[in-house]
Amino acid sequence: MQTHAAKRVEIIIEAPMQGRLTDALTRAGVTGYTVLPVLGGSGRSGEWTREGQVGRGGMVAVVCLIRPERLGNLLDAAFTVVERHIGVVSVSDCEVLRAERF
Amino acid sequence: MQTHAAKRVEIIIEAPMQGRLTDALTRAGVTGYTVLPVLGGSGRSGEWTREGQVGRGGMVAVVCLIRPERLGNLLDAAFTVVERHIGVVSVSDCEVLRAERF
Amino acid sequence: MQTHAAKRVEIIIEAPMQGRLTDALTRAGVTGYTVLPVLGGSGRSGEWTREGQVGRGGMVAVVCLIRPERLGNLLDAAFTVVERHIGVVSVSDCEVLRAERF
Amino acid sequence: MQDILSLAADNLLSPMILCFALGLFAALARSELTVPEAAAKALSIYLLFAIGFKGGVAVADHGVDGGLISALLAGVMLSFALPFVAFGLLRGLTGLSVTDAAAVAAHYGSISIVTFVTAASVLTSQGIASEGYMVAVAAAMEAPAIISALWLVSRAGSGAQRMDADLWREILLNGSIVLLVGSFVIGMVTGQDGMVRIESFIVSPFQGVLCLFLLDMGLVAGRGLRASRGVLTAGALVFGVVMPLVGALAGLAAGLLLGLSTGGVALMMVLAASASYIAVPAAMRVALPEANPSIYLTLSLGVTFPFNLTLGIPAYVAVAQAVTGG
Amino acid sequence: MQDILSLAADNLLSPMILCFALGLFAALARSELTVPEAAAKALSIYLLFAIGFKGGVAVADHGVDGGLISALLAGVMLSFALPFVAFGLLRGLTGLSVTDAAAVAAHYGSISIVTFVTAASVLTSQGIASEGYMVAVAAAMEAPAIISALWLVSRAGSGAQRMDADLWREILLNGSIVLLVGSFVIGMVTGQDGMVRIESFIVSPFQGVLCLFLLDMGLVAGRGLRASRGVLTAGALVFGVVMPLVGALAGLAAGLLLGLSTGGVALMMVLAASASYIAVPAAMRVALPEANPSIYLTLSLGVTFPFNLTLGIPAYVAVAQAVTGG
Amino acid sequence: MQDILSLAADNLLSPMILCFALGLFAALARSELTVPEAAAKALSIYLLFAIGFKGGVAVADHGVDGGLISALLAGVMLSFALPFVAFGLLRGLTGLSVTDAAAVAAHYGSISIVTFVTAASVLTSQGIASEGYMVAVAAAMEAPAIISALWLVSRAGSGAQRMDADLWREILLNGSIVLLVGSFVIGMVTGQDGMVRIESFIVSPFQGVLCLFLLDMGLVAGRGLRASRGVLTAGALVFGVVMPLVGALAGLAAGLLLGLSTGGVALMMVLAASASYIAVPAAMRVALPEANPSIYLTLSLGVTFPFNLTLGIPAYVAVAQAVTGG
Ligand SMILES: Nc1ncnc2c1ncn2[C@@H]1O[C@H](COP(=O)(O)O)[C@@H](O)[C@H]1O
Ligand SMILES: Nc1ncnc2c1ncn2[C@@H]1O[C@H](COP(=O)(O)O)[C@@H](O)[C@H]1O
Ligand SMILES: Nc1ncnc2c1ncn2[C@@H]1O[C@H](COP(=O)(O)O)[C@@H](O)[C@H]1O
Ligand code: NA
Ligand code: NA
Ligand code: NA
Repeated sequence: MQTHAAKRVEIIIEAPMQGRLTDALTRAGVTGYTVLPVLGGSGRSGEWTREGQVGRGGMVAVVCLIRPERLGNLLDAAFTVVERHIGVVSVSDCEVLRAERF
Repeated sequence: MQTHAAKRVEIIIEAPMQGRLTDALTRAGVTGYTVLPVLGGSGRSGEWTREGQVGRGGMVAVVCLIRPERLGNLLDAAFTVVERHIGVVSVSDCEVLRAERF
Repeated sequence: MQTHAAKRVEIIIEAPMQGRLTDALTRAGVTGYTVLPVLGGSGRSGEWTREGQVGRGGMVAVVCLIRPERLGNLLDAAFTVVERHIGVVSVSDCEVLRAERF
Repeated sequence: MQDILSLAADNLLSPMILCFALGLFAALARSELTVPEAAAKALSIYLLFAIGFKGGVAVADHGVDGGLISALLAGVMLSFALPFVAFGLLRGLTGLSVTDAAAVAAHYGSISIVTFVTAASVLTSQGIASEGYMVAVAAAMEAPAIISALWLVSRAGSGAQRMDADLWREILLNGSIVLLVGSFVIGMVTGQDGMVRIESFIVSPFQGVLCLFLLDMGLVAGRGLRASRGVLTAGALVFGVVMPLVGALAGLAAGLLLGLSTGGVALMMVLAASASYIAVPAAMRVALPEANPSIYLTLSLGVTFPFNLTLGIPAYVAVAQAVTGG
Repeated sequence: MQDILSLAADNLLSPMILCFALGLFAALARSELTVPEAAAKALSIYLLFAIGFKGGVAVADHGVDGGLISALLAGVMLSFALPFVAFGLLRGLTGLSVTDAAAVAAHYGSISIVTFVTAASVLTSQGIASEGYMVAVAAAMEAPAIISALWLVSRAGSGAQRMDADLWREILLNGSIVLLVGSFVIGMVTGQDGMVRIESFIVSPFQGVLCLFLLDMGLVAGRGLRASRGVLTAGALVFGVVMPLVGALAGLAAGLLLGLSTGGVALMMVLAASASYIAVPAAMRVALPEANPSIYLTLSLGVTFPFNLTLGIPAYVAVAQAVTGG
Repeated sequence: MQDILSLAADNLLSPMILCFALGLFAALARSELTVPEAAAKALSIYLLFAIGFKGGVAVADHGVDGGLISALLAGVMLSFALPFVAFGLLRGLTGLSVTDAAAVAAHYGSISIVTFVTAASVLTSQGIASEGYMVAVAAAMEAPAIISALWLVSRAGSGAQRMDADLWREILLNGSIVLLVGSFVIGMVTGQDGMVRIESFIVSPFQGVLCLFLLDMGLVAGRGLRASRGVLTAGALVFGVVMPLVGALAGLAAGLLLGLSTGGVALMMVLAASASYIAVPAAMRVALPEANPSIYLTLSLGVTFPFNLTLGIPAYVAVAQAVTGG
């Protein structure tokens, strides 16, 4: 099966910022992303859990597969949104099927 | 701690296809997988979100850790299911504890 | 954008063990982690799904980004908790933004 | 005519329809108001259970006459036949591909249980009786249309349809069919004894629950419309309001042939006029993945569902009353 | 006997049991009907709150007599003792390892609150009174059995049990104990005044909510049975119906010794006869991870729970009536 | 005084407050009792819909007098003004940074709809009437405080505020405002006709649903308190109980100036005294990300909310009665 080198970027960010992040990604030329729910976590700003929350709090994980040459753009875009906010960004190498989709 | 080289395959696929995918994986000799919920996403077929949906729509992420030598089989199996469908497949290198489990 | 080498550890574990795992991680000097919900899966102990469950069953995925030099500690800590339990641990290389956070 | 208008006004100003409108407005204005998926599913389980159970109790009260069987048969035949009409209309009115047109056609042969539930509650509030077994007819009409659509595609040679045994099981045992038929049978078996026990759960709060559910349907429909701006051509829009009228006429004919009561005729019209947006879309994703989901979802949920809810139901009820003299 | 049979038939044809059967059928037929996890948890919170509150109000009405304390003690003792009986039976009837047998035994010493709730609602619908504090007895019986099971394992030297302080807290403050005891106390404190305020929430719709909850229990039990075909030997199956009968006898003896009312005796039988499938499984995953969850879940949820629900409860009620002359 | 105390005791021993206390206890004792997020959101949708609808029906019954407009204006002005008072108090009482103090101040200018709902249900159960349009006032008071807070920050030059068009839309069309105003309008349009249809859904079970919701609020507040031990200084704690009293006085003045009924004055006091923990926190995360969420959430949800719920509401009601002679 033919695979193609790509990057997998995972951004864990506060839910109220999700729309701003995905808008910024789209502007940076990202063609797709997937949003996963997050149950809870811990970091410099303490521990939290989603259970019983009523508001639009909590965090989400945004996963984005892209061609390696677009990584710089994506990270710049993500950074402007995440910069002043709680959240983490990680990047790993991967291979994708059907490269024409990215 | 002793670790062993493995592959992490992540398949994002339409929920109605989940059973067909995991059946195909099992037939291809995969011994385990984990299904994660997906809140929403965007791709060539547009943007979508899970909120308020009533039917069995949306997507799921299937994560599968396998021995490197089984990757070809797994991708072939996954591809036959995903081929005509919305979805993405990515593969990355990883290390696992307790290799006897895979 | 400046990135820094790190490790991404993903631990899929039974929900009743989640607190014990994150406590052990914290004791091992881990500064952050994120917990993702799991819908279902399959492994040596069979297939299961979260739907309709009433108790605190099921599994969760704990994702942890750390500096490479702390990996050994983390795996030791995770292993003592996971050892006798259902679950899988995988590690992959990644790059993170804002290294001062880890 | 006067009557139809005042009935329509009554319907349009009911809390249910206004809740749907609120949801539509909120979604189109991009408010972040959302009903959690789990809550929406729980509400739909409640509605299906309540409507099925009540239908079963009604049948237990009045006894099963031959009408049940013939109504089931008529429903199945309508569901088989309507996709052909829809397909013809679509090929005439729009430039949709065979696959897309067939997928849309499957939705219009099948039914929308929420439209049915809303119509049933309009009938109740106007004191118009209907056959309890219409619930079973609704269940029977969910699936046959899918077969017609797949046959249309295979005849055109475009895309192998994939009707494996798994898909059959998924379609015939999909959640809403099982729940509707199951609770219908439970209602039939337990009759008034069972009803007394759970009446204050499934009867009194019913319309209120329906309000919240329609709020969510409005949100989902509005989000769908927003996401798929420009997907529908003018021809497709026309289809979205003409097809329910064609379906309603077919339902009217069937209802009169069967000799149903006024309420029964109205419900048969509603079933034939409504389009699925739960069971059929899932089946299409499996069997006709090449068909574009935005098209069929937007048409059925964004155009036909609101049309039936607001103008269709009062019109069908009024016509049924006029024709049956009820 | 005549009476028992007609009571059993009545029970089997109640909407609740039929809903359970529907769920079971849907899961075994692999329908994709599911109740969302969040909805199932919300329903169980409702049921626990309602049953606890009603028990508390009943105690407030009748005053706390000495019966409360002695019934609590009896419940705790039963919960401690029954695992030993279960363990002995299992070692005789099945080839289960010490660890697996002990884990199963813990479930049968503990209780199933849904079985209790169903029995309470059967009593209510038959107009049989019972002590309000039986709810507190139910809560008290959840945990002790776990200790007996761990002691059985440690005695056999197979696998160090891990009863750390955290686990103690988790067991004693598990969600259902806290909610049951908490709402019991709230009911006791607010009495009829509080009841008037929330009656139309916790009393009238109760049986209807129970229907939907049992539908989900049927789905969960059915999926469990399907996933673990072949896990249970014939001996284990026998245990799954014999053990509740043994438990019920022990509960009968305790109820008579305590001088409980007819309803109280029946509920004591139900508690002793039922097996946990929420609190104990979670505790076992932590304390006895080597025990196979398929075995204990399938037995308690797939065999004993349906048995109690369908045949057990009417039998226990009938016996309690015969023996107390109530 | 005697009256206030007995009213407070009555309130403290109501099922609602006891449920809140139970949740608080469970969370502080680290019980794993939790209400699923989806269920909590569904309950809040129910409460918002019911309170909005009932307010609208009340207005439909009594006609819209000029009072609606002036009360809306007064509410908006209070929401604008209170953050300045809160900011001043915070800078005096605590060492919070400008950003943190401004963020907290925004919460206290805005309102807590659950506090409002609880107060409304206390009034109902005491037979004290209030203006139906107070629901609209509540909606109008949600957002203005945010603007004052951002102005405070920008004036101090610390941190550029980011009020882009998106944020405006999110704040003004946030879920609870849309639902509250929407259901208020629906209630106004459908009036008693609509009420009759859904009364047994939104009126009778209301207090029971509120109990479960407050149980969850107790859990969330307790978890918050536990997670942020040591975050609050003594000065901040003092602020958390003094500020609601200051707010209540301002609300009292406004209510009297407007010539509201006894219930209306009490509700105006409650609105001014309460602090937001849904809409404002989300806005602050976007607009003032540097502000520490533990501080504002712990103060508003962990200190002021319980204070208002237990002692505040009965006190405000009693004062309103004394002052208006109602
Ligand atoms: N090292 C980490 N690994 C994984 N997730 C993290 C890590 N640090 C922070 N997070 C996630 O990001 C959220 C905010 O982190 P922080 O900004 O450090 O408070 C946490 O609640 C976690 O969900
Ligand atoms: N580049 C990508 N990175 C991450 N997820 C993607 C990407 N492209 C598509 N997806 C996911 O796959 C779904 C279907 O994609 P598509 O088939 O391109 O419409 C989207 O809704 C996303 O959830
Ligand atoms: N190879 C695998 N890849 C991904 N997830 C796995 C794998 N094996 C096991 N799991 C997950 O871990 C759970 C328990 O596995 P096991 O201990 O093998 O029964 C499964 O239900 C899956 O969710
Ligand atoms: Na139709
Ligand atoms: Na027992
Ligand atoms: Na305020």
